[in-house]
Formats: sequence, structure tokens, C-alpha cells
Amino acid sequence: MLRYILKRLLIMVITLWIIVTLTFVLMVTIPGSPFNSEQSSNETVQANLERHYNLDKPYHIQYLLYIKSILTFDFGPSISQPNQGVNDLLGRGFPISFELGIVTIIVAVISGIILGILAALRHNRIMDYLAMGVAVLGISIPNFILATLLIQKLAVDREWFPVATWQGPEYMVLPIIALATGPMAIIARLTRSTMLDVLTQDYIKMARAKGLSPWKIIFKHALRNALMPVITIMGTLLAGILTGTFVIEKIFAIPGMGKYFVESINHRDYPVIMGTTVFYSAFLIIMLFLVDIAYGILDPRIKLHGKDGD
Amino acid sequence: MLQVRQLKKYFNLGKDRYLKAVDDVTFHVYQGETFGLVGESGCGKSTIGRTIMGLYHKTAGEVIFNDKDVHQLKKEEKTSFHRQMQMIFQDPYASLNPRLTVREIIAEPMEVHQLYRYKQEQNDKVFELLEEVGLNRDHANRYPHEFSGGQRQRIGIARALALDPEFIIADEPISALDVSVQAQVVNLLKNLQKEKGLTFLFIAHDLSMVKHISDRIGVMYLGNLVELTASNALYDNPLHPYTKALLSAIPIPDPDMEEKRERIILEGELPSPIDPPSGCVFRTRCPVAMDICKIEKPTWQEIEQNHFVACHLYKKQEQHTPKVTIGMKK
Amino acid sequence: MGKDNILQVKDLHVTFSTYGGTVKAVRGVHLHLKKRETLAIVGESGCGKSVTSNAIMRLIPNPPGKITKGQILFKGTDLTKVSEKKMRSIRGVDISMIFQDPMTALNPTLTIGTQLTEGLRQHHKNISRQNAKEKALEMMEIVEIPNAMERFKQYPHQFSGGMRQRIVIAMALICEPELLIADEPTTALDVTIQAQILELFERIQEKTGISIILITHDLGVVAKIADRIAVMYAGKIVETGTKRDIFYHPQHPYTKGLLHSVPRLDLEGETLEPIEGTPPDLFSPPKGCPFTARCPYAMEVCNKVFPVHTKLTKSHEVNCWLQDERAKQTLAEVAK
Amino acid sequence: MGIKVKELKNTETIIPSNIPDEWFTKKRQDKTESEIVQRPSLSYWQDAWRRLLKNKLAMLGLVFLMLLGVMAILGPVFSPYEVNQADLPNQYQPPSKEHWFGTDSLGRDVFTRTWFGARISLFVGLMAALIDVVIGIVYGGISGFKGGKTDSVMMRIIEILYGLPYLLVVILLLVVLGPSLTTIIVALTVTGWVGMARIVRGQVLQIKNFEFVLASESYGTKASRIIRKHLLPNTMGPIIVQMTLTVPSAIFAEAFLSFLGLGIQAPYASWGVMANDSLGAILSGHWWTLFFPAFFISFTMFAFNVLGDGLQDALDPKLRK
Amino acid sequence: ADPSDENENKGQTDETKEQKEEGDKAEAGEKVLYVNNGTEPKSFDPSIGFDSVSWTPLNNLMEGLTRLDEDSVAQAATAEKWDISEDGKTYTFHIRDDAKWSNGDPVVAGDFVYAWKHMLDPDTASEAAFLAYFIEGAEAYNSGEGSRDDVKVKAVDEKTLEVVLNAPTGFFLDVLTNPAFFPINQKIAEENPKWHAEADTFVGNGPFALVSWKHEEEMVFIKNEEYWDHDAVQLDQVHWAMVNDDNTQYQMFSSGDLDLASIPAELSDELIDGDNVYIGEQGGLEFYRFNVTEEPFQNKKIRQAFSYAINRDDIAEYVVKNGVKPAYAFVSPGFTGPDGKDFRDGDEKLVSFDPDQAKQLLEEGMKEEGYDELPPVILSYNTSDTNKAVAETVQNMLKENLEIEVTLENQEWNVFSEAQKNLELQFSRSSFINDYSDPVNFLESFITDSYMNRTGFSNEEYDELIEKGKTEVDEEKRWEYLHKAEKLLAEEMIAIPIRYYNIVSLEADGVTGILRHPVGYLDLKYADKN
Ligand SMILES: Nc1ncnc2c1ncn2[C@@H]1O[C@H](COP(=O)(O)OP(=O)(O)OP(=O)(O)O)[C@@H](O)[C@H]1O
Ligand SMILES: Nc1ncnc2c1ncn2[C@@H]1O[C@H](COP(=O)(O)OP(=O)(O)OP(=O)(O)O)[C@@H](O)[C@H]1O
Ligand SMILES: [Mg+2]
Ligand SMILES: [Mg+2]
Repeated sequence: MLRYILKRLLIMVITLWIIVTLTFVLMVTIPGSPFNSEQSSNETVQANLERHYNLDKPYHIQYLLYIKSILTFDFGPSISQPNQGVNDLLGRGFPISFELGIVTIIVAVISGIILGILAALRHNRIMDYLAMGVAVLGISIPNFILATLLIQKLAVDREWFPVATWQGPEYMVLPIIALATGPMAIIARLTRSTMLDVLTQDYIKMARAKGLSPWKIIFKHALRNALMPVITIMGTLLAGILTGTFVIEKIFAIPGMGKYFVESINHRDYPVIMGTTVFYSAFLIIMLFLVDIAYGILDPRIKLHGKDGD
Repeated sequence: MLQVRQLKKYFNLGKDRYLKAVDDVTFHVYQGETFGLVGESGCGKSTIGRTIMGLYHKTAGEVIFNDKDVHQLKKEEKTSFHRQMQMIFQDPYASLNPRLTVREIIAEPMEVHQLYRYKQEQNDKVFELLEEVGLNRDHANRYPHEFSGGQRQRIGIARALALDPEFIIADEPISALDVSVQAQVVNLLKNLQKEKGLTFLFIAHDLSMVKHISDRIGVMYLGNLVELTASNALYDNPLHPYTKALLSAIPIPDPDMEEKRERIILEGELPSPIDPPSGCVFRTRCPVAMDICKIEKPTWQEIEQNHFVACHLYKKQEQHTPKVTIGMKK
Repeated sequence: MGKDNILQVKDLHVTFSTYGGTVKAVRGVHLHLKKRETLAIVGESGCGKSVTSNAIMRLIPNPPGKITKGQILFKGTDLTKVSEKKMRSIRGVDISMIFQDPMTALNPTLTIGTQLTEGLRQHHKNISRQNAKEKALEMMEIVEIPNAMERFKQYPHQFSGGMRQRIVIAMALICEPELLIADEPTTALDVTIQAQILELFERIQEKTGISIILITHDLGVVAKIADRIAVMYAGKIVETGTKRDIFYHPQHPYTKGLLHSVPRLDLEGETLEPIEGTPPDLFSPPKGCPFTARCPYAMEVCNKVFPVHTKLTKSHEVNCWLQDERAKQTLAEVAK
Repeated sequence: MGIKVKELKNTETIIPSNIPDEWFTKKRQDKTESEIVQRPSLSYWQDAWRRLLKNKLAMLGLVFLMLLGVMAILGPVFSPYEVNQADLPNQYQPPSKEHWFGTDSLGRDVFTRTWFGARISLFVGLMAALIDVVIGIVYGGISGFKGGKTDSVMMRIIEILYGLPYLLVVILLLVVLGPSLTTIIVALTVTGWVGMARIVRGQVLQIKNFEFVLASESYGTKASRIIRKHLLPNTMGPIIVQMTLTVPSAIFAEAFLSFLGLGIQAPYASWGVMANDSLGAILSGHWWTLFFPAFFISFTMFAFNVLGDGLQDALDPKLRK
Repeated sequence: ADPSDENENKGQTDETKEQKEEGDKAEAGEKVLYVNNGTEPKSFDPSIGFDSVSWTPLNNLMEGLTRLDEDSVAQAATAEKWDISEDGKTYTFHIRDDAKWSNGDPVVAGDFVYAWKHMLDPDTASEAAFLAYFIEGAEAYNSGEGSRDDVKVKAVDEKTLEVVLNAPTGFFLDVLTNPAFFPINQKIAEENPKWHAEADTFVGNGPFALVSWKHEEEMVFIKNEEYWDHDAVQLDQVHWAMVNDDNTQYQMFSSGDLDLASIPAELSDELIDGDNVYIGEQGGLEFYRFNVTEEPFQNKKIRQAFSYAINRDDIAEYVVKNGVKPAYAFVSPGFTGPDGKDFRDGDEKLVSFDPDQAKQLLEEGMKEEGYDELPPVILSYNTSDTNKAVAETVQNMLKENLEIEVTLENQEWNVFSEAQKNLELQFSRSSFINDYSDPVNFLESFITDSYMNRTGFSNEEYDELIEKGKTEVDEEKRWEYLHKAEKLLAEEMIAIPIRYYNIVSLEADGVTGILRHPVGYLDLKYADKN
């Protein structure tokens, strides 16, 4: 097990290194510089700026500097907000995005699973169609439309919730609804199909033959097995939500990190690009790893080996 | 015709873990005979069959077919080898591609070997084969799922016959079929053998069926061949304790016989081929295990004419078979 | 028959509606079973054995399945009529079931212990965790699982096939039911393991006096442990009788065919006489005797009318037109 | 034969003595009769199609999509307006006889633009899905078929692709390829194929161990033929299902790119762009500018999804009997 | 550090936090204004925060030597008064005695010297540095060629600051209102170079003090009691939200969460005529550049034809809306000349909409160049909804009036501006917002080799006019030169003016006294809310 984890860690590091290198190449290939503001400017000023941020150095030096910054976990100051280190930005934004993401995932998972179970238990009946209708609707409405609509209808017209910003639990409701509908729908559909599959298994029949109550059968026997595929997509889903919050965070003025994924690139804020990329990829890879571990915990059959046997 | 010498096939499970699916197996198959291979599930029967076909790379040993080592064939030799040796698979549901018509399935080997220049010829051959296995030409354009298990297995047989092989490995061709259909297929195979002078390696776990069809039988246990002899001799005079237990465990469809029968119930479960017991692999369940069984692997020896066994109970020096009373239960 | 029957099935019909049409899986099954008796249902794949047994447990998935007709009397109560709740209290307590494949009948994500005790805890609300565990350990001992204490905490994948099947048996027996339905309990097992399990069945029945319905297509198994046999074909029972009736005096051509198509280890050089052809499609089963198309004795009438029920002896019953006097001639003809 | 058929309809009423003696003569054994295959001869696809036809919701989706296709082609023809014909003083006209879906912020006819948008959205969606399928099949096919080391490395590459900042890649593409429809499709497929590749890989990993593949190998079939004839046709079901889900998600992704300003070039607009441009309608009450494109996006998603579900059921071999 | 010390600190911060929270809530009767800054300010280091999101809050937290009054004229602020030398090159500022930092320190001349040299230090890499190039020695120091000491800014004494300029610069006092010229508390800054990064350490000298700054979330200003003119300040608190979505900030305004908001374009028709709408001028122009090095725009007549084909009224009224004014010249209204009249007065229209003229000119131009068909034209703009709408409209107008099919191409800002700088774009959208309040600020963009030129245009006469327009001491003459230069630009038609920028804002009922300037930044000093 330990060996396995170490091996996975090594692979992760290599993967990360490749990602970082490719990102650097991408960064220096695309045109533009962090100092292209619409304000007037001149060459001297530009030269000073470039020198200040080491951008006048040859690429290999810049690359090494980035690698160094990654190894020391200090990405230096942001260019577009020079007061603040990249670490500060991420350190501040991440907990918020993470909170938003986690609650969203929890809401999405719980509601998605409930919908999925309802649909599976009432396969091909009204409830099934209803639940899947909700799910498809959830996938169908672009979340930026949903967000604006929710604000207008529930916050402006009705004043049930605050419009925007991030000051307490009641501020979370609308963004979470807007953010969770999509994943909820995906999870609902996934749960339904695996649930349908699991329900035909012999061990479910066996459980029924034991006279267990349907409630027990679903939650003790079926759900756990039906959850596997949900777990599988959880890693990417969470990572997706983390980046996907850009739009929602903008609309709701939530000070999360979602915007850095987009704005750092729009501003060519190189340190932030590097920081977010490393952070995000590491997060993603760790998530995928955790999914594997979760798998091992949920499904005792899966043993974690150094190598996937074939 | 076919010689298998000290064949080993280990599957690498990553790092230093090996699964010894076939461990040191030696036997011959003569021209025109049916050689039966029995043993419980997972003992390595299919692996032997597949290694002989060259579908798996061997770990050690040799497979000599018509004086050539199957695993060291040159490219052109390979083609002719494929034409001489064919395989029928266990599961008639899984071994036919559901997206191809019966014609395409049967014609595929011919196409691969480019036997016929014209479609017409090829079709004629397909029809001929279909009729040979008791189907008719109307079936050619249908899909496998439209057939019953027995019919599907006939299609599999037709495919195996498409290249006019001399030697056919039948890997549990009937175990997935209904009892009433099993006999149909077995009879068909027997007839084909008679007509075409085929040689069979017949793999099954159902000893009664194997005995019915085979001239000689090899009994396998956990990757090892433990006994090999003519099928009657095996039933009349089983030597290896495992063979004895196996024979007694097979229920006979005759209530009176069943009641009279004394049976040896083996204790315990099949060990895992990943770390098989030391010495004799059967010793963990053997009712007459001795100390030596733990230490030494019994050698494969011919005790009587054409009767091979691997067991410490039988030593070559003592020509007579010792009367061993195997502890019987109930 | 009367009151000593623990179970009586009368004219059971089960259908499944599928994309392809309605499958008439069981088309009028009559069965009865006494206390301490082992009834074997034999027949080939798809003839409705499992559906029948599931119907007794009321475990037919609905949709697509439905019991369209008939009665299932268990100790006098008609199981087709009782509420789902009542049925739940019968399942596992009065009637238990074992499935064919021990690999799939156990939930891979729960420990053996949990799965063993949950039935007990469901039906005896006031049983303590400790008591349930003790009971389970006791059961594990009965089915000969060594190291029960340790095994209790393990997961199914850590067990071998034979042990799993024994666990499934223990699970079925833990609430001490009066009727056990075993649906091909040994088909997935090796012969030597199968022998162990069959042995176990016999011992348990001796000890507890449980009634068993054993479903199988292996005549050897039947010969070993059944008291009575019901031969099923295309959704109908075509012949029933004691073990000896069926093996030594088979009346129905299908039963005969079945016996002839299995090779016997103890006989030499016999030729197999397979039943030619395949069973009929249950989407549109033939009106008459379903075996007609494969029957060497087939007569006009077989095609048109389902044979009447003929009682040959107290225990031996058959549905075949050959029993009709007017068929004598045909019999003779074929005999030639 | 004086017996009335009626009498024999109901078995229960039959008294054996009623049956004429002639019926008890041996019937000629017709061998073919017993061999008859009862099922009508249908290929896998016919069978699946038949089952799909029975799924009302999926059919609804299919019909809607076909209608959409027709309207995308013919819609603009029906309209007297050109797509980009602005009429500034006439902006924000609600739906009327002249403008069925009203006019937008530049006074352009929303009806015409909606169907033009359909062309672009559907084209982008279908092309992206198609390319995903091609790359996904090749990549997933190789990864799954080769297995072992190759597979692990190829899967790591996918992880790397996931980790790269997508926007950077898209911007680079835009710079290299210039802004165009092609660029957008390329941008959508850069990572889009990954899902498909994973599915194909999973399928191939599973199917390559099926006995029919082994059977084919046993007579010396070459790898390329095995992939072509055996592996791919059998992965088609999940691939098609995935495809039906890729189309709407590509339409969505395009909308997202538009949201970031990387989408389709003005004055042409996809549904995504139209919806995004008129987000303010929620506030202003010019609902028609947002409603029509949003409605069609949603409905297309819906249609593809239910069709995908239907296909999943129809193509699932487990449900076959 | 001493652990007990730390604990103490903690206690303190906790306390201040509590206070702040109380402050956040705002007691009854307190005047609290809720405004939106859009995003997090880039920096509150006056040298670095060179963008509008920094300027707006900075302008209320700090104060330079001068401050714009209601009429947008630079008035004495931190400087009580100043003397200008005869030659117009030396300015001597006298700083108020009661000018204090929010921590109570007096504001001294050295703070200005420190701040300005800090801005000019090449290592600071200030984007604003070029604004200070009027000062002698500044450019040299900033470009690394001169020394810090040669920058002619000096503290004569505690309260007297002397600045020497390269040339007489009539608008220097206006330039000084830019936050880049705000002072920095030298003592604080030397102790803690990151003094400007957090509310706890920030020290300002403006009408308001920063009490809380939740990055990316919210800033709270309270009235600065140390401010020399604190009696003029009416508001008790200002809350700055950071909402970057146009619709959302309007929705917040509707629900009462904001007192000021901009008008989403779609709502303009509905709202623009309302009572609580402020519309004012802003020094800035949206225009379309020609690349005169690329066909067909090497031809003047073709360029003119394009300009004549564009109906700016329609663009302003129907596309951009929000009361913006169509631009018929380059320099926006809002610059008052020596005669007290606006630069635009009497000289409103240098270009016009005339389809017939346009057609004719196109024909002539094409003949001159020998075109049978006009080479393909690509109109580029950087991604934004409004830019797109305008570009689409321009495209439509060119098609309607000249029958030219122009292709549109939008690009991500960075790619776009890089390409524009490198003269890779043929016909591209541009905008200009004045950095300081003088027409020359815009006009000098088009001199040969200017960093801002981006058209390939080079004209000796024009360069000369601009040079004179910058250094001429006689203001009237200077303006004449500038008018000439502008006419020349229009005649050459190097860029098509489209519309002037304006400032539009919704103000909640009861909000008064907010100052907005054509060039300059939101000033809440006199703002009030009832
Ligand atoms: N490709 C493979 N990789 C790893 N292990 C394998 C592979 N194929 C077979 N084995 C293992 O080798 C052993 C022998 O398998 P084999 O299929 O030969 O058994 P068998 O005797 O044919 O059994 P059955 O009667 O169930 O078909 C088993 O333990 C099996 O798990
Ligand atoms: N859920 C279902 N949906 C549709 N048809 C079904 C279903 N379950 C069973 N059937 C059909 O009912 C018939 C009888 O099936 P059953 O499982 O009882 O056969 P069996 O005798 O148990 O066969 P086997 O020996 O293969 O287990 C079959 O034709 C089968 O196709
Ligand atoms: Mg096998
Ligand atoms: Mg069954």
C-alpha cells in the first residue's frame, strides 16, 4: 500500500512537471504581455516593467525561475495585483471556491442520488420520467442564464435571497442552485442507470429473499454499489466545478479563485497562470488518486497494487 | 502428432507475483484419437489449450506439433499451422461476434487465409459446412443471437472446420449447453471425427462426458497433470487420490447407484495457483497425504503401460501397486 | 394430498412483457411439497424453473413480470394474495432461497457478518447485535466454515466459491425456515465442492426437517438427494413422481430423452441419444404439448391439445397423450 | 374432420373422449420444424431500431431534432429578412406578424437569426462530436488494445491534457489558426475527445478478452482486422450514445467560449452567442431575444439526451433476449 | 519575536476586528454610501495603481497637491498655494500646515519627493512614470540613464516643494491630480514596504480612511478625521463592493444594495431619462484606426470614404445608448481653453456622415489606386459586447452605403493589442481615455514613432504642431496649434472617430454631491446621502 502510494506520488510529480513545462511553453508562445493596458504608455515604462518581472530574461532562465518558485511553493507576486503574492490570491480564493464547490457537490450528490433512486425504483413510470425530466432540464439550461434568472426572480423581484456578494450562508443559496443543477443532473442520470443495473443483481434478490425492507435494500445493498460510478466522476466533477465557477463567481461577485483561471490568462499574469495551473493540476491529480482510494474503501474487492493487473 | 513437453505457463501479476496456471505438463496426443483433459475450474485446462494454439506465450517447455515447435514457427509455417489446428470455444454465446452474420463468421478464417478467390466458392464452402454441422443454408444470413445455444455451438464448430484442420482443440464446447443439447453436439463431434479422421483435444470438467468421448484422459489439478491413461482404465483403476475423489464425487443419474455408492468427500477448498502448496499440489486436500508430499514434488511416471501418474504413493521401483486404502467418508 | 402439504402451487401462470412481446414463462404449474421432503424440479434452461421459484417467493420483478393466475398455498395461506409487508415477514423466516451463483449472490461491499445477521435482525427486532453474531457464528459452524470468528469480518471476495455458497446457505437457514428453495445451488461449483455442498444439504435436512425445493438440470444431483422429481418443459410440469418413478419408469418422452442424453460414468460404450431440436419460443408457445416438435412419438393431437393430466400411481403423474389408450398403436409403431 | 375448431380453443373444456381417434396417429416427424428459428430475422441494428421506435420519449427527441435540422436549412429561406440585416430604429420589437420572434438589439430579425444560429450550433456540435469520435476511437482503441505500459502512458497523457490550462490552449489555437469556425471546432475537440477515448478504451479492454476475439486470433487474424471487424463494431453502442451526449455538450462549450469572447465571429451567431448577448433581457423584459435561442439550446439538449438514453436502452445487449 | 508580544497583537487585531464589524454594520443615522468598484484595485501604492479601479478609491483615500473642483479645475488641496516661475518651468508648492496623514503625521514636502522618485525609480516599474516626464531629469532616471538625485524635485523645507519642468507645461497642475502624484508617508513606507497592501497598515491623507479591506470582496472607508478639510466631508462611511457583472450590479442597485450603478445597455431606453441618472462628459474617444501601411488604406480618399459612410448618430442612439455623444472630431468635449470656452466649441464637426460623398470618394480613391475591386477588409476589435455591436453596425453601414463587405474579427485583448502595436491589423477598433486634462494627451498619440500611434501614420507637419502644442507658453497659441493638428488628423483621416465617452450613473434617491470629471476620478468628498 505504502509502496503503491509512493509510486503514485512519483508519477504525479512527473505528470505535474510535464504539465508545468507545457504550460510554460504555451505561455511564452502566445502573443501578448501582462502590460498591455489600454492606458497610454511608452517603451521605457514597458522595459522597466519587463525587467521588474524578469520577463527580459532568456526563456530558459525564466523557466528555471518558475520551476524554482514551484519547488519553494512561492510563486511570487501577481503581476496584475502586485500587492499580493500568488499564494495570497490562491490562499484566499481557494477556501471560498472550495467551500462553494464542496457544498455544491454535496447538494448535487444528494439531490442527484435521490432523483436517480426515485427514477430507478419507478423505472418507466411517471416518477422516472419526472425525475429524468428534471435532470435533463438541469443539463439543458446554461448556468449563466439560470444564475441571472434566479437573481432576478428570487432576489430582485421577490427579495427572498440577497442578490450577490459573499457574506453568509444565505448568500450561498442562489449560486449553489445555479452551480449544482448541472452536476445534479449528471449524477441523477448516472445513479439511475447504475441503480437499474444493480437492482437486477442476484445479491439484491438475495436481500429481498431475506425479507429485508425495501428501504434497507436500497441504502444498504444497492446504493453503495451504485455509488461507484458516481465516485469515479467525482474527482473530475469537483475539479470541473472549481474552474467552472468562473462564470458563477463573476455573476454573484464571489471572491473565489475561479476567476483566476480565466483572468490570469486574459491578463497574461504569468505567475498566477503558473500558480493556478500547478495548483489545479495537483488538485485534480490528487482528486483522481483519492477517487482510487475511495474506490478501495467502498469496494473491498479492489486492492491497490503497484500495477493494474490485466 | 502433438507432443507437449514440460509445458509451463505463468501469468505475471506484476512485480514478482506469478500465477502458475500450467506447471510442468507433459503429454502426447496421437493421430486420430480423442484426448480428454479434465479437471476442476481454474486448474489450467484452457490455458494449456490456448498455449498449444499459440494464443499465449509459453513460459517454458515445448509444444511440438507435426514435428515443429509451435512457438517458434516462421511466418509461412504459421499460416499452415493455423490451417492444421483449430479451436472450438467454451461459450457459444461469447465466442461468436454478435455483429457478424453466420456467413461472415464462418468465412472469416477463409478470408484471413485467402483460400478462395471468388465469393461464390467461399459461399459454397460456407453452405457445405453449415450442412455438415446440421444447419442449413438459410441460416447463413442470420445473426448469432437468433440461434439457440446448441445451434450457436454448431456454428462455432463450422468455423473451426472451415480451414479443414487435422487437429481440433475443443475447449469445453458443451459446458454452457443444456443437457439435452450437449448430447447433440457430442454426437456431431464424434461423427465428424469418424468422417474426417480428426484428432481432438477435448477439454471439459464433466468427467462423464469426457469419458464418453475420449480414448485417453488426462486429469489435471492446479496446473499439474496428475494422471493420464486410457479412459476405461481411468475409471476402472484410478490411481491418484484426486482422480479417485473426482470419480466418486460425480453424481450418477441413477438413484440406486447413487445410494450404493461410497464417496470420497474432499475436505477443504482449492488452493490458489498464485501460491500453490509446496511439494505435491494436492496434498492439502489429499486424504492420504504423507510427509514426503510436503517436501517433494512427485514425478510424472508411467506406472503401467500407458498409465501415467504423479503421486508419491506409487514408486517406480515397486512394480506392484501398493494396496492403499483411502480413508472413506460415510 | 391434503394438509400435510407445506406448499401447494396450483395452476401458476407468470408472464413477462418485453420489447419482443409477452413471454409466457410459466403456464400452469402444479406442485406440492410435504414436510421434510425434497422436491427436485428439472428441466432445461429457460423452461421456467427459476421463475416458478421466484414466484413462490413473490420475487418476480414487476414490471415486466406478473403472476397472472394461480394460487400458491403456503401452509394454507395464498401467497399471491398477501400484502407485500406480510410477504416480507414470510421471506427469510418461513421460506428461504438460495441462488445459483455464489459469486453474485453476495454483496461484494458488505462483510459476511453483516450479510449473515441482517436477516435475523430484520425479523427479530429485539435481538441484540451480540446474539445475532453468536447465532451467525453457530450457523457458520454448521455449514463448516473454519475460523468463523475471523471470517465473520471478511468480505465475500476473500472466500472461495464453495465457502461462499456455504455462506449463502447459512444465510438462508439462519432464521430457521420451514421451506428452502435452492435454485441451482451447485451449478457454479466444481464437482468435488458440489459433493461437499450436497452432503451438507442432506445433513441439514436430517437435522432440521426442512422441506427443500431443489432446482437443477443435473440429473446426477437429483438422483442423489431428491425424494420426488418434477420435470418441467416450456413453462409446464410434464411429469412428476418419486425419484424411482422418474429414473426407472419415465413416461414422458421428454423425461426419457433427458435420461438418454446424459452419459453415465458407470456404463460403457453406450451411445447417447440426444433430443433433437430446441425448446419452443415462449413468446408464442404451441397450443398443444410443447414437446411435440421434438418428440419422436408426436401425434396429431399433441400439436393441437395439451395432454390431459394422468395419474399413474399415487405418486406418479404425467401429461402426455401417449397415456391415452388410443395412442397404443403409435407406441407400438415407434417401438418397431 | 367434423370437429369444430371452437371446441378446441379452450383446453380446460376438452374431454379426451371428444378428440377424434385419427389424431392419435403418429405424425410425420418434420425435422426442419424442430429446427426452426422462431425469432424473426433481424440484424442487431434492426433490432435496436425496433426497440428505439417503441421508446416514445426518444422518438420525440429524434423527431424534434429532425425538425430542427429541416428548419436550420429552410428556416432562413422562409424569412424575408437577411441574417445580418440591421434596422436600428426598429430594435427590440416584440414578436409580431412581421417578426415572428421579434427583433434584437440591432433590429435584426430573431427568427432568421435563430435558424442561422441553429446551423452554426448544430454544425459545431455535430462536427465536434464527429471529430471526438474519430480521435477517441483511434486513441482509446490503441490504448485499450495494446494495454499494459502503452495504456498507462496514454492514460497519463490524458491526465496531462486535463491539467493544462484550457484557455491558454484555446488562445494559442486562435492565434495560430486565426478566428474561424474551424478553430472553434478544433478548440472544442482539443480535450473533448478524452471522454470518448476513455469509453472506447474501457470497451476495448473488455471486449478484447471476449472469446470471439480469441477465436479470431486462433486462426491467425491480424490485429488490424481484429480491431476493425471485431472490436469496433462491438463498441459502437456506447460510442453512439456518447456521441449523442457530445453534441449538446459541444453546443454548450461553444456558448461558454463565446461567454469568454472566443466563440463564433460576428455578425454570425450561434445560439450560445445569441443567448449570451441577450442575457440582459432577463432584466429588461425583451424576453424574446433570450427566450428563443435559450429555448432551442435547452430543447436540443433535451432531445439529444432523451435520444441518447433511448439509444442506451436500445443498444444495451443486456436487455436483449 | 516575543510570544507575549504576539498575543498582545492578536488581542489588538481582534479588537479592531470587532470595531470594524461594528463599523461595517453602520449605526442608525450614519450616512453610508454603497458603491461598486467592479474589481479589486490593482494596488494602493499610488505609483503602481495605475488603473481606474485603483484611481477611484485612491482619489478618496489620498490627496495630491491639487484636486479638481466642481468645474473640474485643479484647485489647491494638500498644497495651500504655489508659485510659478517666470519661464513657467519652476513650480514651488506650499503645503498646508494642517495637512495630516490618517495616522496623525503631518504631510511634508519630503513625502512628495519620496513618492515621485519612487514612481520614477526604474525598479518600481511604475506604469505611470511617463506622466512625470515633464519634470526635468525624470525620463533619464526612469530609463536608467540618469541618477535619482538629478530628478528636479526637492523639498525646500518641511512644507515647501520645488519642481522644475523640462518646458513650460500649462496643464501641469491638472496632471498633478492624477493619483500617481499623491504623496507617500515616507516613514511608514520605509518601515514597511508593503504598507499599502492591507487596511491595517494603509495610511492616507484624503477625505476618507480605509478601515477594512477584504480583498476581492469589499472595502470600507470611514470619514478621515485627520483630513484638513474634514468638515466638508458629509458621509460617515463608504462601502465598496466588487461586483464585476453588469447585470448583477444593476440588480443590486434595484434591490437597494448599491447606491450607484451603471446602466446595462439593454435597459438604457428605459432608464436613461429617469430622474436619478447622472450623465456627464468623459475625456475619451472610441475610434477606428486605419493601418496606412496596408492596402487599401494607404489611400486617403478611401479612408475618407469610410468615414463618410458611418452614421455616428445612429451608433450613439441605438447601439451604444446611455446618452453617449457621436464623435465628429477627435478631442472630446470637456477641455476648457484659455478663453474659458470648451475646446470643441465652434469646432464641432471635422467629419460627417454623407453617403453620397462617401461613394464618390471611394470611386476616386479606387481609381487613384487602380482598383477594380476593393481589397478585402477585415475589421478587428477586442472582445466585448459593445465593441461587437458597434462593429456589426459599422459593418452594416459600410455595406449599405459603400457596398463593401467587411469581415469582422474579434480577438482576445492581449492578442489584439499586440497585433495592433505590430501594425498587423488593417482596420481596428481603439479607444482612448485621457490621462490628464489636455487635448494634447490624445493628439500626441499620432506623432511619428509614438508608442500609441499604431497606424503607420507619419507626418512632419503634424509632429511639429504637436511639439509646439506641448511647449508653447502662450496658451492661446498653443490651443491654436492643437486645433490645427486635429484638423490635419481629420483631413488625413488616420482614424475614424465614432463616439465620445461619457459618464452615466444611476444614483439612488437622496444621493448628492458626487463629483465626476471629464478627466479625473469619482470624488466623494462632498457626497451626501439623505
Ligand atoms: N490471461 C490471464 N491472466 C492471468 N491469469 C489467467 C489468465 N488466464 C487464465 N488465468 C488463470 O490461470 C488459471 C488457469 O485458468 P484456465 O482458464 O486455464 O482454467 P480452466 O481449467 O480452463 O478453468 P475453467 O474450467 O474455469 O475454464 C486460473 O487461475 C486463471 O485465473
Ligand atoms: N425479467 C425477465 N424478463 C423477461 N423474461 C424473463 C425474465 N425472467 C425470466 N424470463 C423468461 O422466462 C423464461 C423462464 O426463465 P427461467 O429463468 O425461469 O428459466 P430457468 O428454467 O430457470 O433456466 P436456467 O436453467 O437457465 O436458469 C425464459 O424464457 C426467460 O427468458
Ligand atoms: Mg477454461
Ligand atoms: Mg434459472
